[in-house]
Amino acid sequence: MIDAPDELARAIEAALFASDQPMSVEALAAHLGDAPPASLRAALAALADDYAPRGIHLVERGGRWHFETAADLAHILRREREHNRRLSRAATEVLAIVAYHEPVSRAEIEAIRGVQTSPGTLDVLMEAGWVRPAGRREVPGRPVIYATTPAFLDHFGLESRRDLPGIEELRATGLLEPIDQTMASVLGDDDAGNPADERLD
Amino acid sequence: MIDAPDELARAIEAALFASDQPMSVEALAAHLGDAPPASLRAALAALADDYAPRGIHLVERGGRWHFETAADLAHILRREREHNRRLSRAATEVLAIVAYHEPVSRAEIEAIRGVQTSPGTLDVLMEAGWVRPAGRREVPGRPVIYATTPAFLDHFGLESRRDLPGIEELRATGLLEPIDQTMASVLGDDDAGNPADERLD
Amino acid sequence: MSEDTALAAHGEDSDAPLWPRPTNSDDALYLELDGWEGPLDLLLDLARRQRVDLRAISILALVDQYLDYIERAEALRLELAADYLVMAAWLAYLKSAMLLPKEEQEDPSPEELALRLQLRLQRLGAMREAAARLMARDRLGRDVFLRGAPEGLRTDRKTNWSCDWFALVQAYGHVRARTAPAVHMVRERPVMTLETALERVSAMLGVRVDWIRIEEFLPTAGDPRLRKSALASSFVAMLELARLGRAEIAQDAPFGPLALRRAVA
Repeated sequence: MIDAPDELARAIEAALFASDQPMSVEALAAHLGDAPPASLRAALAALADDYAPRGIHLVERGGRWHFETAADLAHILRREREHNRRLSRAATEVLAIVAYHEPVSRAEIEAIRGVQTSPGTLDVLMEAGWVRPAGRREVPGRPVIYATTPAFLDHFGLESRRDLPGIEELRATGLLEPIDQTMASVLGDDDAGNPADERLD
Repeated sequence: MIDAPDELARAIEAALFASDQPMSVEALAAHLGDAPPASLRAALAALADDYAPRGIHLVERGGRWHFETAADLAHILRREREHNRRLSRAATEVLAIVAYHEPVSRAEIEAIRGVQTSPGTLDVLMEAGWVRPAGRREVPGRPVIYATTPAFLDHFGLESRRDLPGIEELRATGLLEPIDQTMASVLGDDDAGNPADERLD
Repeated sequence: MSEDTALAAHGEDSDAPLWPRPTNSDDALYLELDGWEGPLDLLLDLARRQRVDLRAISILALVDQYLDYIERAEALRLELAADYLVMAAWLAYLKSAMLLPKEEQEDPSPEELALRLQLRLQRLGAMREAAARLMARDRLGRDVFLRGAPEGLRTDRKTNWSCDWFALVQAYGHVRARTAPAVHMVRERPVMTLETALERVSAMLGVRVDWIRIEEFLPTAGDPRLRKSALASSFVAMLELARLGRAEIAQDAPFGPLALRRAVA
């Protein structure tokens, strides 16, 4: 049996259940008559624990909360129609690069992949709502740079970009930095510019 | 804390949550790989009990099950956000005319004001709860006539409409002088002050 | 080689497993020529075949494998995109530099170039792995689901109108003041019209033939304001009579006295 949940928890439950989009703590506070955010956060954490063993989970994605079905029940819920649209290999790779390196320009994506990116690839990711233009890099040519969206975190079940699989390890090994920077730290000098890079990028 | 719900209950929870419409026991059974309806019914009843104290209830309507917001939290779905606004000058004039001349039709209000009244003005006064339609005038076109409400008297601290100052009193306070003359007397003689001010303070 | 030309059969349309590459058969390798996403992708795959950590691969062996691959592809008359050949040329240069005695090596050293290539492969490999792990996560709309029919939250704005007693009464005062019928009154003032002046001046001209000063036409008694008006209208009457040729006007000096007499025919 469930202990009688307190009124704030009940109100949060009802609001998040009814909302047709994830809600930030601030949005919840405003909707629930300016409840203090600190007590909201505590109640949210307690509710998430409450639901952890259930078929529905309360999760936080990019600072916004929503209910979703438990992942281990995918087999009874999986819907074919949702499954139809699959990403190309190029698109998944570009998405990973944007997510792990953001913000990143098209040229930087291409430098990592060693191949030109067809114009449609970024479009597909933007159409899916996972990638957005995030301004321009202040270098010659002012290239557009790209970053991931809250919908990306939602879709892949990430609380924040820190939850990207293996990102800490990649950062620690310098693999998320430009080659020259990694080279400099490996070689212990700043010898930049290399025919290999120029040729391949 | 919640007892670890059994797998059938978890599956029911997730299926009903994700479904875009209420589900009958038969539909649920089919969806959950032909679970025996008897055990489904038992699990549904147990789940409904589980949720009874929460902000969300599991309910059966016409043989089909779904989650819904607890009845006592229905107000959360439609929240009113209040904000304060001062009545516009035009609306104040219309309100004053209704108060002094009630019941009056829109045409009569316009005749008294000497300017056209935008259709929204009376709506604002009715939204504020100060003016109400009070039948129709038995003249050609049968126009709606308007009158003030008890809430109007409350808001302005009046026992009755007779508490409003009469025309002679208004004249005595200078409120019936053409505006430019009143202004001139205010601007021209600071020491004397405005007779209207004196009377009203 | 652009990804557009990659064959759908080679993992282009599935996310799990993303890269179903055969690992042993050389024949299979050749058949997959169009499956590579550029030369770096091919190099990475060849490196993976060394079955060691990417940090421990033999660059020299990798270069040989790549060059061998390109050679055999050419022998089979498979069309190779230019960037594969560019990479082959650069790798051939790298290999020859690595085989040179140390003192003859140029700057940057072949070791540095090899390290750089290795880092690039590691970087691409890391992203490839990350993509696979990302795609394998429990994904919204595929593995986990949001509520099917949320009621939706609505926020209605409610306005609390306010107005005070004084504003109300003042507004009524303004309405009444604004719409009270306005009566404009001009104070009565003694005037002599132009017609009267014409009559008076003509009459006096008919009586006398000598010069008459303008003051003599004016009424002697009464309101001084009437005198002012009479002066103005008599002057205009004089001008009118002069214009009609019935009178002559004389003035000796600017601002001097004005005189009038009947015109002599």
